[in-house]
Amino acid sequence: MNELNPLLPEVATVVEIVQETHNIKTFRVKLDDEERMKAFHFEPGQVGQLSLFGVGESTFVINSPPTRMDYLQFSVMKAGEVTSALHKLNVGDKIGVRAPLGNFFPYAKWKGKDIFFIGGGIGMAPIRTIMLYLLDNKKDYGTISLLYGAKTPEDLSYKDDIKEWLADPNLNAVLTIDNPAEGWTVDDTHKVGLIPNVLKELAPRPDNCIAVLCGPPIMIKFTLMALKDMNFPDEQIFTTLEKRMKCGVGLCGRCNIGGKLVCVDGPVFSYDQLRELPPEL
Amino acid sequence: MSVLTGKELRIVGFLCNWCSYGGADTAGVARATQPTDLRIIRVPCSGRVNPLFPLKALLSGADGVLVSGCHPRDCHYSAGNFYARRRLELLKEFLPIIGINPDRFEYTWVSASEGQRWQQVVTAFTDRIHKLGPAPRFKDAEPIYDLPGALTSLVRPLDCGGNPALDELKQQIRDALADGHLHCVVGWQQGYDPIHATPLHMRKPEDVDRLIWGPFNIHSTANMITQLIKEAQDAAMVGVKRGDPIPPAKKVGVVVKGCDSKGLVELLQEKLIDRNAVEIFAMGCNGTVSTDRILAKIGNTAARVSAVSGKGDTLTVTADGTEYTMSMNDIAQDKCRACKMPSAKVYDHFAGEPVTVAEDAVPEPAAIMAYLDSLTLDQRMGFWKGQMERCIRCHACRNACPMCVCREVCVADSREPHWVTQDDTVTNKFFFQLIHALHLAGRCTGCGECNRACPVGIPVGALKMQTGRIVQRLFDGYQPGTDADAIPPFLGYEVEEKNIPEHHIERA
Amino acid sequence: MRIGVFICHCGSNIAGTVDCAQVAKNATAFPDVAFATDTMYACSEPGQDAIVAAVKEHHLDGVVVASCTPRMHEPTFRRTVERAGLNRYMFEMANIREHVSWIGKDKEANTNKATELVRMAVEKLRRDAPLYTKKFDSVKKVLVIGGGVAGIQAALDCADAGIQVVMVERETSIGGKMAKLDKTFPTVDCSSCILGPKMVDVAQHPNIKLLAASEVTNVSGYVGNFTVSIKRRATYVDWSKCTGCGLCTEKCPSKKTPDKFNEFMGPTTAINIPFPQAIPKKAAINPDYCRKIKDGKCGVCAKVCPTGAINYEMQDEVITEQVGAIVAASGYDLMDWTVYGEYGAGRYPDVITSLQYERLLSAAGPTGGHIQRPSDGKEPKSVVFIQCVGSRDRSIGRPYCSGFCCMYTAKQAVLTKDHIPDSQSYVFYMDIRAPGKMYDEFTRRAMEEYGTEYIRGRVSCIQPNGRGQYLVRGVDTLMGKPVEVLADLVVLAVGVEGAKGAGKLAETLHISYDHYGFFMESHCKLRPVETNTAGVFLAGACQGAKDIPSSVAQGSGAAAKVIGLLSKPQLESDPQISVVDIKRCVGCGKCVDVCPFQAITKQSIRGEVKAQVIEAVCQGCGLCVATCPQGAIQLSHFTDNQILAEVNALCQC
Amino acid sequence: MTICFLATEGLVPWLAKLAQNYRVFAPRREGKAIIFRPWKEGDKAPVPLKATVAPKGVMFPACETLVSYKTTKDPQQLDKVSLTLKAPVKAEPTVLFGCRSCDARGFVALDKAYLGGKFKDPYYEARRNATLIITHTCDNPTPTCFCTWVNGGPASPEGSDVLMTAVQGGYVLEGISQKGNDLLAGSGLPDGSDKLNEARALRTEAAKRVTPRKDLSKAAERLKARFTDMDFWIAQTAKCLSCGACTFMCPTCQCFNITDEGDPASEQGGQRLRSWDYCMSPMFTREASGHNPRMVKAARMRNRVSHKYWYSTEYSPDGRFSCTGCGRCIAQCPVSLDIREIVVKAIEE
Repeated sequence: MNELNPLLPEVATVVEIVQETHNIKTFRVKLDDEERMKAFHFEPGQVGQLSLFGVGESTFVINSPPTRMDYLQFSVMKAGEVTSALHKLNVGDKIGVRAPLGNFFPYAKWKGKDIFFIGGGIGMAPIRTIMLYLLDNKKDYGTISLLYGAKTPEDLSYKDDIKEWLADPNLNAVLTIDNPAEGWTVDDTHKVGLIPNVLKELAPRPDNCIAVLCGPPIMIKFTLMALKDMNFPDEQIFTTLEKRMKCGVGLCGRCNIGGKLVCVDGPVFSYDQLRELPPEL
Repeated sequence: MSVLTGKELRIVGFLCNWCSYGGADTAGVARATQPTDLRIIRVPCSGRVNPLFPLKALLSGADGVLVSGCHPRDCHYSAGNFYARRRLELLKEFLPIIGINPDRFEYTWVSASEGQRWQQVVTAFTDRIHKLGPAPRFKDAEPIYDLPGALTSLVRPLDCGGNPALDELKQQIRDALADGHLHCVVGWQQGYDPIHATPLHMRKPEDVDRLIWGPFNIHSTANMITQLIKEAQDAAMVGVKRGDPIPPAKKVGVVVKGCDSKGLVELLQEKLIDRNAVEIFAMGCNGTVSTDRILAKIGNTAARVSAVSGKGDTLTVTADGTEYTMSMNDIAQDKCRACKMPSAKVYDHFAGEPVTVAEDAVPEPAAIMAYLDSLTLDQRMGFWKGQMERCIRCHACRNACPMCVCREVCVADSREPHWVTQDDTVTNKFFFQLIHALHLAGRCTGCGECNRACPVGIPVGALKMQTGRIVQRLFDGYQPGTDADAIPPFLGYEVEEKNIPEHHIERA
Repeated sequence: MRIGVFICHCGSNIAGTVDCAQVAKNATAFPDVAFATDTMYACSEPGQDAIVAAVKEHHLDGVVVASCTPRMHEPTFRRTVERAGLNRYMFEMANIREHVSWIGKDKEANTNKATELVRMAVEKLRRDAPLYTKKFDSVKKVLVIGGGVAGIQAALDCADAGIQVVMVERETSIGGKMAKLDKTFPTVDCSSCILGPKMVDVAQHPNIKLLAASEVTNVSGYVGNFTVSIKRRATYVDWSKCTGCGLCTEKCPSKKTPDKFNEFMGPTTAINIPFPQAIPKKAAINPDYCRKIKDGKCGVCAKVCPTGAINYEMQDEVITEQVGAIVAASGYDLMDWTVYGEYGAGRYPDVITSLQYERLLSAAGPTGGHIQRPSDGKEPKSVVFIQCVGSRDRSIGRPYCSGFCCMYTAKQAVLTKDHIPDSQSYVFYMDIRAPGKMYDEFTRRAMEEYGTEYIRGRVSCIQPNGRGQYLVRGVDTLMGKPVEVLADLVVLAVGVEGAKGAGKLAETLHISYDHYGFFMESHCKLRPVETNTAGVFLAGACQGAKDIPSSVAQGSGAAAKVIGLLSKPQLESDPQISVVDIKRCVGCGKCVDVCPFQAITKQSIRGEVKAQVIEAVCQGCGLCVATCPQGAIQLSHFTDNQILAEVNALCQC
Repeated sequence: MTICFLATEGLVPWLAKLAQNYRVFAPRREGKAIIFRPWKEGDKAPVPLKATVAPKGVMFPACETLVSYKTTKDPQQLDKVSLTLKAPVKAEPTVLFGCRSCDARGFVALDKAYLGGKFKDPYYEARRNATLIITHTCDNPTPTCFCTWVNGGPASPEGSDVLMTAVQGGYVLEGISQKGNDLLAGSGLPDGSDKLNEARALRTEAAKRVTPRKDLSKAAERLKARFTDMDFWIAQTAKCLSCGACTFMCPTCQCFNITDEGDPASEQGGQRLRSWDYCMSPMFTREASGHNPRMVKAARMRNRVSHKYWYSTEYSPDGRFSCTGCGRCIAQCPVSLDIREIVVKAIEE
């Protein structure tokens, strides 16, 4: 971040683009100022604002972990004007970056606990950063599990990563898709079914376990219900919120839920924090 | 890009692909020498030319704009140029009110075979623009901040006494509400002091007690109607599952003055509301007031009004312990001074006797129009610049407009299309007002709510009045909102337009 | 984006008055332009190859070509960029020839203007999106409007190729002007002998449906799928019963009916068959002169008709046909020559038109092939032909040459001598235009073998001399002295114009026409039978004055185009059509109200009314876009933002 | 505290003197409106009335450039593009003259929003630091005024650098802040201490004319309880037009939009603009997906009212309302919607 002016982006260059799914692309970017890139520090869960000048700015989680700093990685799902324009970028193009912004996963408090990650669709992006970070610090944590679901096999992002994750002895990764599909053989790590149902099947134990879930609102809603059915306490459930944001630094006033501003007080909230907020998601 | 200094002026042409663009090609093939100023934008049809394009060009530095299409009856798309003719004529006649010389805008018809004529058109138009010289720029105009204070005479006597039929009206509404077929009924109640009324949404019979009728019922109830119908539909959908039959929504009741009913009729004309979705409660209107004029009479904008009473033409206001009497002649709203339709013609219930105005009564032109007409073109540009400087873009004018149904998809907030930017230059702010005015051309019922809603008192309604004058002249006195079966003029055409002459530029 | 800009010299056509290299250099500064160059002929094979190569080398994703009018080469370059692997709609053109280099000589101004036009094209291209065509079925049927020789040729060629043909003829018989001619130049062979068999072929061809006494009243739809309304005039004779025996015409008492076929050179009967070789050979009643229809008293024809075909109650009938293509072959008419007061303005009975003279020459004509003066029936000994009456005459607003008058006048002079060996013909002419095969030789024969006296000069007046003859005064410009000729008969070579009602027909077909009623072809040289309306083609003199060989050639040309079009299994739709943004649409239906093609309907999406474009029906006029207040409907490739970008490229103060 | 006396006829010369070193904003009449405009020597004396629009635009303009951006191509290698960003954070010395106490207190609320959080707004901060506020204490509270309900008053010194009170023959000027005292000390104006009592008496008189105070101390608590009472909010909001008049008039409304206007590749480049936005607009929270947490206007009104009388009390260390009771949102509302009525009803009903 520019210390003097939090609204002034830093110039960055797109160094690599990965087409993840038909509507998701991953951008790897580097700040042009090498010194600043070297000094860049962030925590898992923090977000950045990407600027495409002439079009606008939009918020994305930094989904590369702080332990791997060759570049900053953002995954972008095509939805509105900015994301559509981002999808037209080429390697070498210039963009603006304001990062890191927002709060982060309280991983220090999770030490010694089992962690169960649940990612749905583009919600895998915030999971990726914290999960890789914890895997890089595996000694501090108990069992780390991942349930990652998407509509179809084609809608799963991070396909190269997935291979590694399935092979990683430190991670219990399970993938699921909504409906049976050709070439998708159901086994211990490949399931068919909606995330809440598969979750119930996997039945993680709530004691000493942190559940981290990210995904579309409808998935969050039903997965929360499933977790509550499994007796996960509110304070052990974490999620990230998305709101329409503009400034990203707590000034412009639109991402509030009650007196909290998602851009600075979030995006990471525990479920007990959420329940304190007015019901206005 | 800039024009070739000293040699050229900025002239933009919009040419239909099939006729005029071809005509320009034919001229080129014939090596028909033409001035070099013109830059041609190719469009499929003159009907594609939203009048806002030429207007945008003229506001952004064009010295002249020329639109050319196929001859009437010879449109590649049958009727595009018929629509274009009405819209472009509107634009041409609209321009003077904002201080743009209408000679800077022209439209004509040139076929693909008329290369020679195209040469003549371009030569004559370029010559005309060079004679006019570089166009004055809006941003350079000398601002005028003053507003005319003149009052026009009343077209009929106004009255601020109570309406004896109010009890009848209330009973009609109570009965209808008790019957249960209404979502709610919109009317007026007293606001935070006796000279400020505020809209009232009656949902239960006892709410009707608060209903008032009189000179303070200034708000248009037509404005609320589309949203309330939506609300009623949403209410009916509560608990309905996907695939279930959609239950009928309750009707929305609305209490109307004559002017409010025009808004409803225009909405009916444009099929924006369904007649069966509304229940109209009408009563004759004896005129409403301008609270600003009352406060001016008292001489203190901070006056605390404790009571008002009206009798005949005289209003007595008690403010800060003093009684002030004033005549409706001095305090009536401008629109009421010229109103010829004090009673709704389309209604379900009418309380009391309709108020009428003599058929042959001729209202005086609005003071603002007479004032603008008295200014030079440069002064008019300066006037709008001065007024628009204080616009804060709150869009109260738009949201108060009964005909503005785009709401959250208004082009003011859109980037696709990107007609207006968020930049608050006076030109940009003004352009939004021009869009509003042209969107209301042939639709504006003259309710004046845009003027009244403007918190900083910009007379934006004058822009719509200008379109109203043009529409009346072009379409034989057409008045929007008076005939639910009439086609709004810019959604229709005549093959022979009796009041729109053909423009022969080349003979100029 | 990465845009490539190509500035075409067009040899010296553009480069002569535009500094193309400078324009290319200027273009490098424009947004997203990654490559810019000038090129000698962009449309040539090496020119196109260079574009393809540049797209690949510079990874371009959009191309601007500044050259001639897009109406000429836009399709060419769209194919070029497609060959380079781009979507063909990622292309824009700047017209720097017809709109710049050809209309002014100021190189500085032209270069600046060309630069700006390129700038506009770049700005528009930056907002282009790839578009994809859709395929649709077409009706394998063609409508031919007009049964003259051009229409006949087009109809026969199409029918022979297996395409169904509907031929609509306004008169009660096909044949057109050619059927009225006695002989044809330069071979002086009999007109009806060569046309007649073709007319019979039309009548007998199983693929041709002939609708005579009919007119096209409405055309809707689009290429491949036109819906045509045809009004069949009441002829008061049931043609399914009429055998063409002619009994009715013999007995008809109303014998003073004007004879249109014979150019009003003699009367006919109220019920008649226009000429012996008529196709269809059916009788028709002229209701304005029929005593039964006018006064209710008569009914002779009904009595004598052996098949009971007469029906005085017959009404006009409207027929609807679905066709995939249309050939307009509506031909020509003579201009109204009575504007010439000096020629008597029509008051002198023995001053006639060349077409009337043809009827006098014709053995099937009102005089049985004997040349007789209309005034007194006498054989004329001195015949004066005046050329260019209503042609090449700016003073009455007719600047063009009617093309074939020189030739038929020579023919008529020859025939006059044949008919009346002791006659003398005089021809007043401006220039002799005889550029066809054997044409000049023919005019020479008229002069040399037949002793026709050719006088180069205009006739200033024709005056009756009071003794049944006319004093024709003119100037012999070769001799430089006034000339007077005493004439028994004066024949005017009246200039031609589009057929009566051609303008209305053009409007019905949505094609362009000029002041003179001639239809506008798509390109004067390269697309002479196409119009700018896809699926509508031109044949014969409706496009401009043409003699018989040219009309026949164009009839075949139009037929070739129709066959080419309808032989494709499916047609491709133009994807430059309107698209609704349902997020912005409020369902007000204004677009539905104004659409000239009923191409927009309302649909309900989750209980909300939204507009919906019927893709195959939308023609891309953009009227809806200009109507939608919130800009929720946009025309692909002509979006508001694209036109605004062009405006902004020009106007930024 | 420096106290000076400024004679009525001395006002314009004094402003002229100020205008030599500062941009001076003062209210003037335009049509029916009173608007803060740059005051130049030669202009008439400012209008001594509450302006139609709060003067927050002096610190927080209706539209300003946050970042100018422009790309430049390397002429030798057209696809090599560099991007230049410029952020014009600068402020000229400014005097805001003739605002009301409610206006000056508005800046205290804006300070909380823009300068009190994790990130500071440098644009606002620069202008705030460069601006001196001379407040004209209120002598004619209007029927819509309710400054006393929200812990202010017609002569509240909060947020002001100098308080100016009209007395017989002129004005009493009181230095409130260091900046204000310094200005007065260097002004060369005569001492006005002797008129201070007269000024105070007039202020007390003015305070009495404010609409009688209602107790809003339970507002936050009651609004919290009301949050899910949708019927209440629908009934209160029915007449609202969802326009931005109330928020744009408001001295404390802070919300803004950020939009890029202009093409970075064009000759003139483009600007990232910050412009006033209003929470009553349905666009305000609509997400790209179409999801909108505050789709209905009742939810938007609930947010606006709650923000002013509940949320702000949570994020302000002193628990203050984000409302100064200026009453513009009532007086200028096209449908005369009365926010006081909503809050009072929320508390009382």
